[in-house]
Order: sequence, then C-alpha cells, then structure tokens
Amino acid sequence: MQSKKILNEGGDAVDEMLDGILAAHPQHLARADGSARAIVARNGPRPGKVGLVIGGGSGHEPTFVGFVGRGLADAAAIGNVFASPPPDPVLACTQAANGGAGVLYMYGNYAGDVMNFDMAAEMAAMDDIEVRTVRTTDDVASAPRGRRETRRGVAGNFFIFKAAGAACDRMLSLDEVERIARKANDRTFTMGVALAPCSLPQTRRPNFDIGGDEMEIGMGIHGEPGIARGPLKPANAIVDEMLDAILAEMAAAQGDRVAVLVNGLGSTPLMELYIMNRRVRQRLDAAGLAVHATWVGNWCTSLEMAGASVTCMHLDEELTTMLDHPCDCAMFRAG
Amino acid sequence: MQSKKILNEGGDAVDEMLDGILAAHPQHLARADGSARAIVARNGPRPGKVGLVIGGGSGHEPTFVGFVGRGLADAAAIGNVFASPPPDPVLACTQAANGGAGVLYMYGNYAGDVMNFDMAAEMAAMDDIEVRTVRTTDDVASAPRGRRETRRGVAGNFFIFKAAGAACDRMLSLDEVERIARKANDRTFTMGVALAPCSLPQTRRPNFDIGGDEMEIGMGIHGEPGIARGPLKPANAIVDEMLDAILAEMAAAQGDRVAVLVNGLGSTPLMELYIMNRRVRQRLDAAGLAVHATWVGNWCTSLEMAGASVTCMHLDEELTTMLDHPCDCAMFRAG
Amino acid sequence: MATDAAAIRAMFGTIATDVEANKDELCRLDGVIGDADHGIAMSLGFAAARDAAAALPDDAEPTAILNAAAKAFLNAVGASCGPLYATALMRAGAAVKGKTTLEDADVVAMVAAMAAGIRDRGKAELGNKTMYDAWAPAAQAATDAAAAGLAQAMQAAEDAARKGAEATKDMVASKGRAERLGERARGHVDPGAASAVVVIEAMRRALA
Amino acid sequence: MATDAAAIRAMFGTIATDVEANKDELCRLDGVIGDADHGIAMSLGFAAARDAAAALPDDAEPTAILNAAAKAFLNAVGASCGPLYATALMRAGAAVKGKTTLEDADVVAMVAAMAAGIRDRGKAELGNKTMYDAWAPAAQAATDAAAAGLAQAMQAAEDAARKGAEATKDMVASKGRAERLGERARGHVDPGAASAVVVIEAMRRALA
Ligand SMILES: Nc1ncnc2c1ncn2[C@@H]1O[C@H](COP(=O)(O)OP(=O)(O)O)[C@@H](O)[C@H]1O
Ligand SMILES: Nc1ncnc2c1ncn2[C@@H]1O[C@H](COP(=O)(O)OP(=O)(O)O)[C@@H](O)[C@H]1O
Ligand SMILES: [Mg+2]
Ligand SMILES: [Mg+2]
Ligand SMILES: [Mg+2]
Ligand SMILES: [Mg+2]
Repeated sequence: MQSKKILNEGGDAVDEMLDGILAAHPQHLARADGSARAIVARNGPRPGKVGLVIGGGSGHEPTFVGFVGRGLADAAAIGNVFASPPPDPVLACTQAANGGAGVLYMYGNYAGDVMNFDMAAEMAAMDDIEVRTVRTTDDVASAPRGRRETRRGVAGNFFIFKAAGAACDRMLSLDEVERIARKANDRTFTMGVALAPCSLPQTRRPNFDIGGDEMEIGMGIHGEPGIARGPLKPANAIVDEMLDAILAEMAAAQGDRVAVLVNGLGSTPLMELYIMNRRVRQRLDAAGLAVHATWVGNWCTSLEMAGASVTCMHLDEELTTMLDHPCDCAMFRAG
Repeated sequence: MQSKKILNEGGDAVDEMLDGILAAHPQHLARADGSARAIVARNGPRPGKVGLVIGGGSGHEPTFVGFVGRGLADAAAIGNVFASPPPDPVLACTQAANGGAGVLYMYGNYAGDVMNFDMAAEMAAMDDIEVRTVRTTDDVASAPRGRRETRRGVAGNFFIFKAAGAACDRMLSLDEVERIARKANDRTFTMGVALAPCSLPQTRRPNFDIGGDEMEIGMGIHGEPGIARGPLKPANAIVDEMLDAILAEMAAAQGDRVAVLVNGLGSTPLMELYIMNRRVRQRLDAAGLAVHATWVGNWCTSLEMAGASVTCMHLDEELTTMLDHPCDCAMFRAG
Repeated sequence: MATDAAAIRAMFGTIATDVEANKDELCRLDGVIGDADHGIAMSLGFAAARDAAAALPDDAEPTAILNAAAKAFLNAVGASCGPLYATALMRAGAAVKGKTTLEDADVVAMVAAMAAGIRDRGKAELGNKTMYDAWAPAAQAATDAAAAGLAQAMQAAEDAARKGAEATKDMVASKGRAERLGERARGHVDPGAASAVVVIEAMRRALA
Repeated sequence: MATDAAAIRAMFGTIATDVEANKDELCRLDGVIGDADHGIAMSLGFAAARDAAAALPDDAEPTAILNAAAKAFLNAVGASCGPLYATALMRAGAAVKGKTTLEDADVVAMVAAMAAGIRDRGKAELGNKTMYDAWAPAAQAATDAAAAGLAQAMQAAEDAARKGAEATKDMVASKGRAERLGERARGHVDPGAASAVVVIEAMRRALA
C-alpha cells in the first residue's frame, strides 16, 4: 500500500510547491531570473550588505524557503526532496544576494550539500564574488563532541541562520558575519527523536521501518538512523534524555540565558510539542538557566515524519541582539 | 497497537499543554485568576473595548489559544480534547475580557459548545455583562446551503475571528462588532478532506477507519464523517472539487477579492498544502477573482489527522480592512 | 426500601464504575458518527460526580449531593454530555428538594426529572437520535410502573432505555454532531443513548 | 569494436533503463542507512543524462556528449550522487578529448577516469563505504584486463564492482550520510556502491 499524499505527479512536487509558495507570498519572494529553484527575498539584498544564501533539500519546509526575507536569508537554493540543490541555483542565489560585500553560504553539514555548494562557490569565485561558508552542525546525536565539525545540521538552523541574517541586516562586514555565524553554530545544540517515518513523494513508501512501540533517539531529519532504538517513553523522560545531552554539551553557567526551540518533525501535534516545552522549562529552571525566548512549532520538518527535537542556543549579549533583531519572512516573523 | 504519542498521562495532556504554552509565551498569555483553562491576552482587554471570547475543544492548536492576543481574541476558554469547555472557564474569560462595552462569544457551531457557552452567557447576564454570540458555520460540506445556520465551524474561524477581533480592537460598538462578525461568517466558505485519522491522547486509538486508498470528502475537524468516501485523487482534482463547491456558494462577481487559507489538519506537510495552493490560485485566476492574501499552514488542526481544507473569504472593503488590521498573538501575527 | 444520602453516593460509585468499564466501547460508537470521545467524557464526568458526592459531609441531603455531582460533572467535562447530565442531575436534585430519605416514588420522580432536564437543555425531541431517545422512554416506563414498586419501575426503565437506544440505530440524527451525517448516520446506535442505558442500569442496580 | 558517439548515446539509454529498473531497491537500501532517495536521484540523473545526450546533434563528439550528460545529471539531481557522477562523466569526457571514435583502451581509460573523478570530488578513500569502493576496484580490474580485450575488461570491471559493493557490507561508513551511524551501518550494503554495479554492468552491456 502506498502512503497517502495530496500530490499530482510525485516528480513535480517540488516545482509545484514552489509555484504555490510564490503565489502565496508575492510580497516576500520571487524566483531569481532564469532559475526555477533559486528563491530570492524581495526586500533582502542591497548594496553594501553581505548576502546570506541558504539552502538544501526540500521536504523540511518552512526550512529553507520560509526563512528568506528581510533580516534573515537573502536567497535559498532548493533541491529535490532530501537532496542538496545542484550548483546552478546556488550560483543564481549568490548573484541575486550579492551586494558587493561578499556572500555567506549556510547550510546543514551533509556530504551532498558540501559538494554542491563548494562547486557553486568555485563558480562564484570566477564571477569575483567572495564566498564564505558556515555549515551548521547542531545535532549532538550525530557525532561525539570531539568531532563536532562532522555533525549534521538540523533544527538549530533556525537560530543559526537567524543570527547570521541579523548580522547581515545590520550591515556588518563579511568577517563579522562569518564570526557571528560560527559562534551561533558553536553555541547551538539539538537533539531529536523520531516515532514514525515519512515517505518521499516519488516512492510513497515509508523511508524507514520502526516498531509500533519504538522510538529512534537522535534520528536525522531525513530519517537517517540515530544513536539507538528504544521503547517509546513518556514525554518527560524523552525530554530529560534530550536535555541531559544538551546541558552537558552546553556547559552553561548558572544565570546564563538560552533560547529554546521545540520543533516538530511534521505530524507531531502542537499539543505534544507544548507538553515537551513544559518539561524543557522545568529542566532549564532547575539548571538555573534563564529562557530568553521560546519557539514551538514545525520549523524544520521531515515531510510527515512523527517526532520532535529540542534545540537550545546558549546566548551571549551579541547573539541575544541578533535573535531579537526583526525579520520578516514568508513563513517566519520576529522582532 | 496504540498510536504513538509524546505524552505523559493522556488525561493530563490539556493542562500540561497549557503549562507549556504559558511557559513559551509569557509576553502574550496568562491564565485568568483561578481558572486553569481560561487563557487571557496580556495586552488585549481594555476599558471601552468590546471583549472577544473564543473557545472550544483542545486538539485544534493553534486554534483557539494561539489566536489570543492584541488585535484578535481577548481570551479563550479551553476544553478537553474535542470537547467544549464547560461554562466556568468561559465565564472567567468573559470577566477578564469585559471592558464595559459588552462581550462577543465566537466559536464553532457544535451542540456541546452551544450548550456550554449559552450557560456561560446566562451566568454573565447575572453579572450584568452583555454577551452576544456569533457561531461560525463555514463548513460547506456539513449541511445544504438552505440550512447554513446548522453548519459546522471549521478552519474559517481563522478569518472570522480575525475580522471580529480587528473590529473590537478598533473600538467599534458591540452592535458593529456583531454585524461584522456575522458578515465575516456569512462570507467565509471552507471545504475539507481527510486522509487518515488522529487518535485522542486518552484512547490512543484511531478515531475512525478509512481504507488505505480512500479519502473522506467534507470530514469535520473532529473526524466526524463528511459527504462521501471516495478513492484518493490527485491534488488538483481534490482542489477542484473543493473550489467547485466554494465558488458556487460564494457567488462572487468578476474582479471581487478573496482571502485564501489552505489549512493542514496536522500531518499533511507544507509541501502538499502549497501544491494545493498552486491549484487554488489557478482556479481563482480562472474565475476572475483577485487574491488579496493567502495563508498556508496548520492553522486549525485535528491533532495528527492527515488532510487539508481550503477556505475562501469573500472580501468587501470593510472585511479587507479588518483582515489587514494588525494582530499580535502567541501563534499568529499579521499586519 | 428508602433511599438515603448514602445510597445516592453509592449510586454515583456504581455509575462511575460501569461507565468506566464501557468507556472504550462508547468511544468506539462515537467514532463512527461523532468524534470518538463520548466514553472519555462520560467516565471523567461520573468519576468527578462520584468524588464530589463523596467529598460532602455525611449529613448532606440528597439534593446537595445531586447538585454537587452536577457541578462536578459539568466542570470536568464540558462537551455535550456535560450540560446535559449536569442539568439532569440538578433537576433530579430539585425534584427531591427538602427530603432526607427518598421514597420509591421520589426515585421515579428523579428519573423523570433527569429526562426532562436533558430534553430542556438539549432542546431534543423524540426521534432526534440522541440520549433523549433512551431517557424519555425510560422515564415514561418508570412512571408507568411506579405502582409496582421500585425494583419493577427501574427494571422497566432500563428495558425501555435499552429498546430506545437500539431504536436510534434506524434514525437519522437531527441533533448533535451526527446531525450533518444524514443517511450515513443510519445503522449506528447513538453513543449518548448507549451510555444512557449504562447509567440507568447502574442506577437500577444501586437503588432498586 | 570501435565505440562511436552513437554507442555512447546508447550507453546512457542502457544505464538509464537499468537504474530505473533498480530504483526501488536502491531507495530501500538508502532507507536503511541514509535517506531513502538514492534510487530516485540516480534514475533522475541518468534519465536527464540520456536525454541531454540524445538532444545533441548527430555529429557531436563523445566528449561533448559526456559533458552534456554530466551537466544534465548534475542539474537534475544535486544530492551526493550529482556532483560525483557529474565529475565522473566530465573526467570521462576529458579522458577521450578530441576523439571521434574510441578504441577499447579509450573505454577503459574512461572507466578509470570516472573512478578518479568520484574519488577527487568526494575525497573518498577505499574502505569509506561509498560508491568509490565499487568504482575503484572496477577501474583497477578493467585496466589490468585491458589487454584481453574490451569484453573481458568490462566483465572484470563489473565483477570487481560487485565484489567491492558486497564488501561495503562489512564496513563502517566514514563518508556520506551513513558516516554518523558508526557500527549500526555494518551489515548493510552502501547504496551508492550498489548503484555503481548497476551502472558499470549497463556500461559493459552497452559498450562491450
Ligand atoms: N441537543 C442534544 N440533546 C440531547 N442530546 C444530545 C444533544 N446533542 C448531543 N447529544 C448527545 O450527546 C452525545 C455526544 O456526547 P459527547 O460525545 O460527550 O459530546 P460531543 O458531541 O460534544 O463530543 C450524542 O451521542 C447525543 O446522544
Ligand atoms: N564523499 C563521498 N565520496 C564518495 N561517495 C559518496 C560520498 N558521500 C556520499 N557518497 C555516496 O553517495 C551515496 C548516496 O547518494 P544519494 O542518496 O544520491 O545522496 P544523499 O546522501 O545526498 O541523499 C552513498 O551511498 C555513497 O555511496
Ligand atoms: Mg538525499
Ligand atoms: Mg467531543
Ligand atoms: Mg463526542
Ligand atoms: Mg540518499
């Protein structure tokens, strides 16, 4: 039996989705000239501003396309479902985002994205556009602490892109933007759990198997296996497991401030996410940490996967400023 | 096998969810004194303003609690999952929302809500608070056109509440607010389709059965059966069926303006919703209607039900003003 | 056999236990033509009613117990059955106002008052495919058989409720969530009518 | 047997057909240790390569065909296999630059260039549990058997690829999506290595 989806041809899903997005958000978004998969902010790029180009596979909406807008990303390159975009749309984004002050690429640290964005960066260099790259590596479940640079980028993108986008919007230099982006990434920690798989539009078949009473701890946002399989636990126990890992990594001092993201993977209702947030707050209170801001919702999804992640960003004054800086995107507003 | 959910005790789900919501949104929301299930806007109620009280069962988040905030609802009474709140929290909301200019109750037209809100209205009358009631009846699938007043209220709440909340925020009189709320309801039309059931936190069992290749046309947002079962169709065909019904009811003239909501029921990804929006736009363009604004997302959910609805609000100048009026809620911002 | 306050308290215990035992089946019935929560609401409601009744001082009168149960049911539940049973219980309390122990006729009057409360609150008529289709014939049968003693009156009520609930199968709903189903509601028992049978049977066992 | 432009075009047809036939199985393999899309990406990529090759004028040279195929693959796919196969095909094109028909040794050189392209683009080493673990031994085997004629060389390549892919089962990944799985990746064939076997077998059937 095929998974049920509201689709036309599976192979047309990404382009039809983008048509629907552009129809819904004409004030915010446009396609870059000549590129169906390069989505540019109407009010983002401007002379003298560092351009922020993000991107990755489709299926994580509102990540990435929903974070294009003034104060956040200038453009997003859109790949097939769970597949990095090829270099061409990345280059189109780069050209559209270029205000003469250099361009920063930010994306989750996956082999495919690295290869494609690096190829685009080489092409941009031939156009005399200075490109820097900061890959997000917030998924604490995806490699030991000592190999942080090999970790995956997951829902923490939300905070990390936000901080970098604010830095760009405040007209900081490419050096400064890069520094802030790296710091944002270094101080952002995510841990996730999956309960049920999604299925790709083209296969319409569950992309992994999992027992009816199991959960996968640390599963990636494309269904990549995580740390361990185990029996499904109560919400508080799940959050405790996440927070134990996150707090250990974060090593924050009493009184430090954090920002919290409780993120749904697609089919986990807000009810469950807010129940998780209740426990997150109890744990952070107990650890003596102050919560500066909380977001709860489906911000970085895996199509209709069931599950959730918790992200904490360990704030300092600069990151707090960046997080509070206003942004106005098609699917996300702040400040 | 029980459905998988991230919960502690099923019976505690609603109260724990509200704890998590208040922890996440302290700037926007607070509990009314002495009532765990009466959620009030921090910056909403004020002297001389008509109070807007909304409410209904839980499980539809961000409806209702997420629409509490300045410019929209002053308070929401929260029931158990898919169950109307009892009169007590409605009365607590009424007292909190009362600015001396009367209070408007708005909720979906369901037998349980009618009885409980009517009881609360009787109690409010004893407190000398003037209460009016406007029930939403936007679900075109739930009764023939001639019996519009018996229809269910579903995702169209989003527009109808928004319009009424704006009217309150603009300090219009109770008569005017009521008139605008009724007009908003009269001009809002929704049609939905369900692909897969949700399950309640307490039973953790699918709340209806549906074949692996079937969809239910016109299903209610609590899993109430709709108009017909049929084979799952492609996205465009589903939207066409919805738009045929909506356009026939709406009877708009060429050049008229509409607002569009493509709403997910819980586990239908944004990708599919935007693919639907693409077709919605094609159909509205073909009908010669102008789209003033579009929202796409999970605005009125049924826990993790799979499926979606399309709502069109037939705008006039006044409703356009109300829709464009700013609001700042925990889970929804506009303007 | 006179019914005193303790018997009424015990009655809420019996109803709560029986409703709890039927919770899943009532949810299942509600899932077919409604929203699958009727068993949850009924079990929450009568558990709250039982606890509220138990929390009153020993010398509380039947009316006070019924009123406390009504309020507790309502606040624990909301939904449709909340106002309906809260009204039913308040009317039952009003029907026996001032009495410390109830005669058989008072119990029958209580049942009749409950049915009337449901009718008034829900504005339901016979044949609307609601719990009233079980409560109305039950009240009528109890009243008709009152002279034969409480045991027979309550048995008659239970039998009539059961028949009434069964008859909802053939009805098209015109009240409640199933109202919009039209012909598709036919063939399925109304969950509220089914739970009415459980409640009335429990009352019979507890009181008669 | 000389390989001309038409044969190279036909080769893309064969690869596309074979990959398409294995699409579901490749997605399944990728589902176990990756993200379940490898079959989709490969079939999209080679369908695009085939169409791009077919769209060129009849007198296009092998290098032009391979370059067009590389670009089309890359732009249709992205992902990991996009840059890897695009680089492989561009290197294949470079290896036969200037020729209108390819001798057997040119075809072998093409295979070797593809393996080198994958290695360079992916910075993969033998034993990393990637497609390179199939391509590297295939290239080596073809080169070693080149003197025995193209049929034998390509058969040797296919056999070596198959053995190499099979051997990825016992490896822990240190490149690509499976890199973070550690021991949990063991026991599962790398999907990119499995698709390499399909590609190399199709090339043998088309060219040798
Ligand atoms: N207006 C009404 N009058 C009498 N009974 C009603 C009315 N509306 C609903 N009911 C009863 O309530 C039952 C449903 O109760 P419940 O599931 O608790 O509420 P909800 O429909 O709000 O989920 C129906 O099966 C029906 O018997
Ligand atoms: N750095 C690399 N070098 C060589 N091959 C790689 C590398 N990274 C990934 N691969 C190959 O790519 C395959 C996955 O391809 P595909 O599923 O198309 O991409 P993605 O992982 O982006 O979804 C892996 O099975 C592996 O063989
Ligand atoms: Mg992929
Ligand atoms: Mg209900
Ligand atoms: Mg119900
Ligand atoms: Mg893959």
